[in-house]
Amino acid sequence: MISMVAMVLIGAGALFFLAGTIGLLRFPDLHCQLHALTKADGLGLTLIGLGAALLAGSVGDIARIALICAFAALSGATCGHLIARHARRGDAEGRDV
Amino acid sequence: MTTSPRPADAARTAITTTTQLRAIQPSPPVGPVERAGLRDRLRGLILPVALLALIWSLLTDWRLDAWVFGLPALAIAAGLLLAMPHPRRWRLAPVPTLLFALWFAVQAVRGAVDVALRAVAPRMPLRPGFRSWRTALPEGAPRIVLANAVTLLPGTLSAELEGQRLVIHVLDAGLDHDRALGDLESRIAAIFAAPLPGREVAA
Amino acid sequence: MTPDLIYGAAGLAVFGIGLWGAIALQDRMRRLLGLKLCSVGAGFVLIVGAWREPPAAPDPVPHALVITGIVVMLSATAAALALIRRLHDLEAADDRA
Amino acid sequence: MSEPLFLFDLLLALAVVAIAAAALLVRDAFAMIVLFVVFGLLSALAWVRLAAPDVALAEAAIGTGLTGALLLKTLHHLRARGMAGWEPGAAAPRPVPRAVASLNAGLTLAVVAGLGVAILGSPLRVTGLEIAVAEAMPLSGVDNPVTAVLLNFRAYDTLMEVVVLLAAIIVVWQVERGADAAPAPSLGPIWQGFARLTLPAAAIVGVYLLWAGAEAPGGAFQGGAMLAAIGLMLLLTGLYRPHPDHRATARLLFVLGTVAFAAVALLVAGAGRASFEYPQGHAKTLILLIEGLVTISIAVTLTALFHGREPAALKGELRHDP
Repeated sequence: MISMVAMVLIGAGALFFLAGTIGLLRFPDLHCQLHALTKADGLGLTLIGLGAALLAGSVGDIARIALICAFAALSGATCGHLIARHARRGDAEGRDV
Repeated sequence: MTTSPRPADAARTAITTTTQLRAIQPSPPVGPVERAGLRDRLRGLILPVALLALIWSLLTDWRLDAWVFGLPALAIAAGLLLAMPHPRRWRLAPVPTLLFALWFAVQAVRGAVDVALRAVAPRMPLRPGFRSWRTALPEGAPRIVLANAVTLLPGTLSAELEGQRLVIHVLDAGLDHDRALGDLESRIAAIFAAPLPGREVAA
Repeated sequence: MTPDLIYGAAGLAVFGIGLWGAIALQDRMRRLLGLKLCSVGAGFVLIVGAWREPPAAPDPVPHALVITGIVVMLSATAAALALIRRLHDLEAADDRA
Repeated sequence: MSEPLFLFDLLLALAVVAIAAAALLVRDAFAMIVLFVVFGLLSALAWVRLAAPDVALAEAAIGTGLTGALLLKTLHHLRARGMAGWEPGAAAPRPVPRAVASLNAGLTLAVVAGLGVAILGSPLRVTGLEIAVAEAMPLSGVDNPVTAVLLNFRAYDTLMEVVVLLAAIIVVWQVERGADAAPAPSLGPIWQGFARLTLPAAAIVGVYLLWAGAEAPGGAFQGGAMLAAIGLMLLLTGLYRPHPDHRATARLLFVLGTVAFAAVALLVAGAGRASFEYPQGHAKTLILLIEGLVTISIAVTLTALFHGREPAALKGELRHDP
């Protein structure tokens, strides 16, 4: 039963990764692509992490998975911000010249 | 910055440099720690170091012999914390924090579903644009939490945080984001027990 | 087709691509990247050689050799990149003179 | 087709080969580096599949992460000084005579064909040294066979590896001298909040990787690479600025690992044993001591390799630049 739930979670996570990748390929500009990457892939990783935590054997493993998910979400948001900031500043400079 | 200052691009280079200078100004100065502040800073280390010690124990399955390496690791981490410019310390209100975490989890799922549906929809409903938001939150951790939370909310992505001004990229410029942003802001203010004076929306 | 055959062939192909890049390309950084690809390809072959059918544990000695190789390759890359930067600075100085 | 992961293996292997080719052929140098990083991460994934997690960690952290950072730094250096051929959309390189190009291709094909015959001709999946390693494991002092090989059975290799790293930093410091005047980029308040949370945790994880190497995947090189990543962040954000006065300390830290390693070997040899035949019961202590000091050296050396220039005062020193 638990492994069934875990499989469903991991499958849903993979679907979000797929949707994020489709967004990366289809969206017209860099900022929209960042939306797809930060949000969809972040949730995808969290779902896969939840599924893996259900299958994990020990508290230590679950803690490790939780740490990975937390830091991945944090760095996803931060990297998204930094890339968007850099791209926006580059655009602004291009317009000024 | 990977711009390429060819001779022809001298003007562009000059602009890059001024942007950098302007950007460097507001960052807090990194200097020697004053004696009076040192005790306060050391006290500020207690909670982070305790948290890191907990992480170390979890990683090593509470084994005691691991502390031979755990203590140097904590020393490095504490040194890094001391070396970084220190922000103001905030006291978190427990109940609003918990409420925010639950609300935020739901919003993050909604945001991911929203962008996933937009990505796979045949017509791809996008009306991207930038908006500016003047935040009433105090400087430091509350604003950083705001900017990072905005990125995971449905349809919004923080693109710049400069003083009070938060520039947001939105997927659908036709939607009313002001209400969602105001809601988010008051929730974050509750976490940090920060007073929120009357806010206004910038153009 | 077992994993060792598949990845062995992939490693050989990566090695070949890297070797071709190192001798046929003109750009210095690309040549260096070709050598790096050679080292990864060799790593593939060694790791495939160490692999055993799942219940059995792999041979750790090639693994240790590949780790050593990765660190040595990084050292060589760092030195080569320093030389590339220096060469370029000297060429730029010549052009100005 | 009996393998359940057959399709996964096939797709991953094809992706690795295709991205390797694309990285060499793509026009834009920045895209080249990005593709190289993707290539390295996919290779690491394949190595996890082949039951080599230690190697995959080392490849991801050192072979891909730090190498990618070095490549990006060099690209930034070249572009900042306007090197022709490095601008996006630059002219194609000079054409090569067809005879030379075909000679190159033929030579490569011949070498690869020879290697292929050699590999296919050698028996696959025969027993190698794993039996010998498994028998000696109880004596090694650690429970991870890869660490046992690296720091006990074949410790000579590892000592020489640390020396190679030392040689690399000597070369880089000799080739490039002078203070780095480039201003640190300003990354804004979001970045500072991120660094406050992440860098201390990265220190904990780096040391954990070192400690875990005794019984699980990890070790001095993986942990050292993680700590070096913190050093890179400190350099990039200007939180740490190299100064000529720091050179003595830096040199001391560069040689610390090598000296400790060699000293243990000499002391053990002085007690009438072979150089790396650690005394019974002290193997684990000695290995962890060596690993700890080697990790410090690796972290500092890798950070210095990224920084590149020796932080030297330019006055009174020989400079070839006009």
